Amino acid sequence: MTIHVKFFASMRDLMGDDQEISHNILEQKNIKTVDDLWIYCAEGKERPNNVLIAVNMDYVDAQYFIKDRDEVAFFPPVTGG
Amino acid sequence: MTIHVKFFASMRDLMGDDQEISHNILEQKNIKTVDDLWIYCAEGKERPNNVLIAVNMDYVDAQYFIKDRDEVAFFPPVTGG
Amino acid sequence: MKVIINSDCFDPWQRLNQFQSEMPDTMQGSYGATAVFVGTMRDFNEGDDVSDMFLEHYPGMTERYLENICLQATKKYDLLESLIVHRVGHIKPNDSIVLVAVWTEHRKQAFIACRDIMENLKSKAPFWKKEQLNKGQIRWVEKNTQG
Amino acid sequence: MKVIINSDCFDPWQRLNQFQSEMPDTMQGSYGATAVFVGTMRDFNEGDDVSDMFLEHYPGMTERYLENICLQATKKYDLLESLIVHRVGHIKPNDSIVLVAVWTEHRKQAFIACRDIMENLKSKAPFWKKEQLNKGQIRWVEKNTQG
Repeated sequence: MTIHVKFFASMRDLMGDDQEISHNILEQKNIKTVDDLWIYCAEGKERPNNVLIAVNMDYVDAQYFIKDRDEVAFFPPVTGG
Repeated sequence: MTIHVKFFASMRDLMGDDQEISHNILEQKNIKTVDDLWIYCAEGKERPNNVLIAVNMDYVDAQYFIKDRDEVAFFPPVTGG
Repeated sequence: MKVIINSDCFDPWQRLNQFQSEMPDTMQGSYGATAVFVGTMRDFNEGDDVSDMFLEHYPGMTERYLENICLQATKKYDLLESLIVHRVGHIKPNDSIVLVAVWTEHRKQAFIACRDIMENLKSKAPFWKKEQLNKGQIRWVEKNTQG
Repeated sequence: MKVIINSDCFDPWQRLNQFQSEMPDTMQGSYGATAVFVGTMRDFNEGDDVSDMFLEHYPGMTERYLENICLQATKKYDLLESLIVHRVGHIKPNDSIVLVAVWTEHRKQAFIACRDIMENLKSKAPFWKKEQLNKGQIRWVEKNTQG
């Protein structure tokens, strides 16, 4: 399946180059949840406690099951307004 | 003593012509409080329960002691804003 | 801190624009929050169509109370600036009646102060509304809506 | 109901003037209360002088969340109209960052709705502030002040 992954703000700084990338994930990799996806993308970097996750622009938690063509975003607490 | 009395809004309608008047009150009339003053001015009209009173532009209650040259105002609940 | 009693129609946004543009340079970059309330005359009140309003006030006492209300809020909520404009006299539906604006460092104080000033104004400042109904009747507004 | 993401500097009072003047005739005389909040960039944050800011957002999700927030508030508080303008990109001290405005029949709903929208925006809408300090350092703002 193809998952589009985005990182914003300090989360992008943390990930370096991988700020916005489409991953072709082979089914046998056993990536089911957002948490699995982080581990797959983050090359050993721990997921910060306060990271927020959106799938297709809606907030979800790390146990959310991803599916083909999902857009998954990781970002720090929002600071608008 | 001379007391300047003002009536506003529906209180002025109630009092008819006496909307803004200076009363020369003889000492022997025994007018001490705002309440006494109302009775003196109102020609038998009862003081409405919700009437507000200001002496020299500060809110007071009916038991307030008036003195020479005070400006006393009677008005209904305020409805600004 | 500024209090204005206005017998002419006023545009609240223009007033705010002007007030803010006349602020001293020291205000620039100091406030992070502005909270504003504008009260506008409706063409409908207590079940009746209203065509006209007369807003009476107690000259002298009105200004005094509005200034007091602003001063108290300034101390209590650390206001950097505040503005009250209140209309008096003959008013038509859709005219602005009152403008309250406060400037603070942070938003919480701005929200609370603006509302507090409005509630104090509504309960203390000597103004009285007299409505002319479409069906001809004239009546004093007896009390304000709950805040 | 209108949500605008703005990369240019904007004047909140001018926006309000324009938005209100473009309202349909049916709005005239229907609203008695307008509550407004404006957030402005300060030149000082968390003990440091700030010279510049960059406001990042998540295009698409930001608009979606602001529209949701407005929609929810419209239902919950019977809003007659609402407007959100939010700045993104490079910002200087004294620039407006956010404008929230609501129009209702009575004041209570306006005050509560405006504050509620701001708190929801602050906690949900995907924006991130990066500050440039006078002493050269660049840092992400870690969290918003308490509302």
